[in-house]
Amino acid sequence: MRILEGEGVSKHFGGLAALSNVDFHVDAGEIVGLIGPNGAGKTTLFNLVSAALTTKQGVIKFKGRKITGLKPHQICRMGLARTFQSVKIFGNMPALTNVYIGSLFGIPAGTPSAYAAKGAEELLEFVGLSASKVTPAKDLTLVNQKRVEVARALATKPELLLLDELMAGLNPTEVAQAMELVTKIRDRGITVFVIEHVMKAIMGVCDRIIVLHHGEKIAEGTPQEIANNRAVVEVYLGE
Amino acid sequence: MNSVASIVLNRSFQLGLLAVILIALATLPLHYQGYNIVRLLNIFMFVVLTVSWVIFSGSTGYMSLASAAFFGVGIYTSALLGDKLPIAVVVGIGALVSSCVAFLVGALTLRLRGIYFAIFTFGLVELIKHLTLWWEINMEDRRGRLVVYVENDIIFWVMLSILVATLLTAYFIRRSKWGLALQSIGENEEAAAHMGINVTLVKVITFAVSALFVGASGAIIATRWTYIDPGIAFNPLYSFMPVLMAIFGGMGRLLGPVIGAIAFTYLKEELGTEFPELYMLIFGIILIVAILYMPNGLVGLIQRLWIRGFRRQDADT
Amino acid sequence: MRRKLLILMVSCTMVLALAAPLFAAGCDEAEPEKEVIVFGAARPLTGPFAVYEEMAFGPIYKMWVDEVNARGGLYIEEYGKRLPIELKIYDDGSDMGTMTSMLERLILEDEVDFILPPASTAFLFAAAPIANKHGYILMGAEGGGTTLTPLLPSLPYYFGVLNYSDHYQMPVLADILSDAGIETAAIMYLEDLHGVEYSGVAGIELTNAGIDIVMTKSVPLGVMDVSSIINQAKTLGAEAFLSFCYPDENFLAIGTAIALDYNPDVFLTGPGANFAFFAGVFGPAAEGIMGYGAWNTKSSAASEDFYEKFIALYDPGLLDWWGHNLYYAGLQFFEQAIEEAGTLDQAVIREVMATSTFDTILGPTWFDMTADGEGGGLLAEECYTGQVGQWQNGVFEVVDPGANRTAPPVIPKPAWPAEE
Amino acid sequence: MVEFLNIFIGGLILGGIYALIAVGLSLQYGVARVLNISHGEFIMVGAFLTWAMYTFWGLNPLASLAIVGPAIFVVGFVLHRTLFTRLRTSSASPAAYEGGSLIATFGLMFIIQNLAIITWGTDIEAYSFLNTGVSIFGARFAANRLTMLLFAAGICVVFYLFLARTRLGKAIRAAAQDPETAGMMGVNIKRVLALCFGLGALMAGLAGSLLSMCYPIRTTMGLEYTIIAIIVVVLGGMGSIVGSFIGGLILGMVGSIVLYIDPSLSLVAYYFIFILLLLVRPTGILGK
Repeated sequence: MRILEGEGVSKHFGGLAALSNVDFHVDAGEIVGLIGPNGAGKTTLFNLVSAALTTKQGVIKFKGRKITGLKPHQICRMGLARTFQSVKIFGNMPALTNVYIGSLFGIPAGTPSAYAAKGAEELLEFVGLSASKVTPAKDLTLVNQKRVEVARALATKPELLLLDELMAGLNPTEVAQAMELVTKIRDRGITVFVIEHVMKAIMGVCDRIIVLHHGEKIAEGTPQEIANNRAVVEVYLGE
Repeated sequence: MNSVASIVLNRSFQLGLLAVILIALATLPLHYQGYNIVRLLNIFMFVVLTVSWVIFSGSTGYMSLASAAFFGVGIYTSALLGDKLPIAVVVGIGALVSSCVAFLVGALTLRLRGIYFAIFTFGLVELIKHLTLWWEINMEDRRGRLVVYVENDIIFWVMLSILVATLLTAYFIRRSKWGLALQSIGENEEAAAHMGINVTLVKVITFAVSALFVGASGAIIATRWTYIDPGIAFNPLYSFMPVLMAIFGGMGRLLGPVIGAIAFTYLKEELGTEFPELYMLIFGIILIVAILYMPNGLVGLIQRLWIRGFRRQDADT
Repeated sequence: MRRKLLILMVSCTMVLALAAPLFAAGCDEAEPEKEVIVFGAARPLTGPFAVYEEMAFGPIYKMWVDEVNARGGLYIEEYGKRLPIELKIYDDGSDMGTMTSMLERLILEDEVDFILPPASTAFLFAAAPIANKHGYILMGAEGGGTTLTPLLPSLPYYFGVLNYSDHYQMPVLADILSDAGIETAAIMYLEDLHGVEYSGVAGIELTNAGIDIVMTKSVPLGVMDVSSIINQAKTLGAEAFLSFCYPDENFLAIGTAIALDYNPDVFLTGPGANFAFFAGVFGPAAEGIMGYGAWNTKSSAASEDFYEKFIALYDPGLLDWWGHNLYYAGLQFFEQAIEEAGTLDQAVIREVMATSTFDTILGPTWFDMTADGEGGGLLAEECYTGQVGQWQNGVFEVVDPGANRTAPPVIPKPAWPAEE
Repeated sequence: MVEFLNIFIGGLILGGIYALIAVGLSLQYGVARVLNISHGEFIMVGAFLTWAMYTFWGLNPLASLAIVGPAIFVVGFVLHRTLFTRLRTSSASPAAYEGGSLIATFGLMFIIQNLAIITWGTDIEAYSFLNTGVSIFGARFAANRLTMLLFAAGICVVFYLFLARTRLGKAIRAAAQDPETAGMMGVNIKRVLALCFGLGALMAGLAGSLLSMCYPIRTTMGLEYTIIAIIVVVLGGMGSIVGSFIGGLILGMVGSIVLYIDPSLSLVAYYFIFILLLLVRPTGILGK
């Protein structure tokens, strides 16, 4: 089943095309990677999917329903959550509250607060942060802030999770933990769409990879196929 | 000490104390007619303005300088309708009209951030002022209006009711899911939107709710001023004062702005009457010293001294 | 826990601090023997209206208090002795809310014996009902106007001193202009109470006198350029240019008229031209400019004395040829009424003021009360020393037709001085 | 033609005044991050110094620029080195500093105004200087206003060249872009910020000097000019010197046109444009 699909998605900033005519899809249960050099339009695509940006060109469908034109909060409540390339946490709130807010607002009917609080604790534990529940989020390390973001996104009970550069700036051990986390998320029945620069990680964890370059899709396939794709290798080596 | 503390901290004791204070205040005009009625109602008014400002701006981080616009709308409602309807109705209408203005303004402008929002709202006050002025002069061939006379004790009771409503609203918003949404918008608006919070709706409605109280207090205080015109009604002073008072008191918790407004109003009046020639100088120095040495406002300072005092006490025992 | 305790203690302290004066006020102390008479006022020491305190009523009431105290004070029969006057002045910061509160504070908390008026017409309007409610006599100083006239019957404690638009400046101006054969006039007015009122009254009075109003333009407070208005008046060839604004705009209008070489036969401005420093600012260009007023040292011997006393105390540039003699006369009247009443009871004094004639620097002075005598009053027309003034050879001459005139009006006014 | 010139040059003059009033504030907010509510007080002090020197010593107002400017610069510089530097280092975040400095400038406004009232009183002062007409292609203008325009333009050009061409100017612009990086690049950030604040005050002082030639002055007039300055700065884009100049000119032109059509609408028009622009282009005409 196609949980997310886009047809002819384009976005211009001023005269510059950040994305031109990109078709893509994500199937339920998959882990799909989105890669490409800096400025390829990866985050733009995520922003369009999550409605942080709007475009009139192209159609994006989530669970078969057209979502272009909806507001971010509506998309979130439909079951599509995301994290951010540069962390956007609620810095002065405790880590737990960050997650709690996700479960409180991210679900259409709303969650009874006691239940939401319990869920939040559980999710913090899931990302390995049960020790820092009351720490203000801004005092956490970058890794842990990213984990808070993941837990917060999970708290909205998504069916599809967009992870934007979860592993950037992490050391090898932390990358391994993050990879494990991504797999664990999928094991909870959540489809994952990731942007990643760490090649080793993305090759290891993804079922399928989409490659963007200068706003256009230049390749798509299994990690194996991508690794052997000439256009992709050129883009990366030619840099 | 401990037993006293436990009594003082007892919740029902606190509620009881609040009730006693409220009853004492509410019955005051029955046996007292002096100037303290006026002094108190001025203080109430500034507490209302400040707390209303904090309800929206304190948590979302959008610094609104529109208070004077909502206040002025209330004042004008009173001037236009004061002699036609009972005063309570007039106050209600003033509140609603202000709230509608805030709703419109909010819907239009809340995408402006930071200093731009502040300056926009400030420009708005001036625009409304000059439009009213232009309207009065060119369409009605007049300037200014006399406002219906109302007894001080009635004004006092109305203002007290507005104050109680404001404080209750602020308190419950702070403790509610809604307050959490506001706070997360202040922390990071984009993330809040992606967490399923309808940020536009939350902001606009809160803005409109906060304007309710400002408009209501404008409508009732206008009756004390007896004569108003656009320059008097839309005085930018009433935009700046709530901000100063909130920062002066400290915005961390609800008590900060309340104490800030009380202390500020009291201080300003006493200095203005004791040292009329020098009070601005003294006041300016107090502001600067406050901002240099009390980064968390008056409440922050008291807290620091308190904790220090406690430590010493602990060390003594 | 500590925090909550703290919050609670702080709030209790504040409540106590607020409550303390209430209880203090509740305890009646034994009335000490009366030693001074306190006059209180909320005046704009700061803010945009502060100029009034410095140049209008401010210097006059201070001067008067010093003079009375030099005589040993006011003799009050009730106490059988002279009581010196003490002033209690609060700053209203030019803010309406502060002014009304300060006024009530003076009356209710400080229990002053008498109040003096706040500055500006709008503030006077607001103060009059408050004073009346508490039964305090309010002698108006800088301000007055048509808006207040219909309220007079309900304000028995109000006594207006200053002359204004239909009381009787504009009718007199219309006479002067029609006598001189002026046929067209252009009006520029400020968008405020003063400007709207004057342009309205002038429109009626001048039209009745057969003068054609060829232009009426309003300007907002803070206008920074009036050349388009001056140019238009010039193009229309208006023989009289009337600027019903405050000094900022009036000075701008004169400067612009000079620069644009618009020299109408009559150039009249509202507040600004009536101050002595005006002649210093504009030098020879002040020649022939008219203003509200008016009095000068030629008006009477008493005026001459008053002038000498004033310049001995203050910068002569601060002198106001419109209101100063009226404010002073008002205070002289008030003083005599209090002594005549022999008590500090305002109701008694009010009756004396409403029914008596006293001698002041204006000569015999009395107030015209509303028809039934139950309302407030305005200074009688016969008491004024003049309604319109004109600068002639450095003197602000009274140019009204009739006995007040100190010099005939110079119409057309001399040309602006040649370029240096 | 004459009417067009009246409106056009009239607009230039007004625009020049507005630009001059605003440039200093733009620098103070754009670089030093202080939204200086006491800006108008510096204008007022400049105006009164010039008036006093003209009235008591007969000093030509244009010559007094050379005294007023440096004197006010020193005040601004010292204020920043003491008060604002301290505030900046003790503030938890840039936003907290902006809020704190706003309050501090409020305090300054009260202090300066009170001191001025003690010194000069609250009455209106004015003097006549170059109050004659000058004819340009048949349209007449006041000589003092044209002089003011010329000086305003000259001062703004010199100021712009200073920022664009000199080493110090480049350091200031670097600090405006990114104070931390500029600090690492060897720019003495404390001194540069203080310099900016001082220069902003200097521009305010000069504006006051020039204004006093054409308008009556009062010690209580400061806030009115601060408000105009804020509008112009926002219109032009915060921190952009050229933007302030353009913002001032636009406001002046609009003002001149509206004054021609219906003077009573001039302020309404200002605020209307201001609000419209903020809605359409919140960062101002030249803002980033």
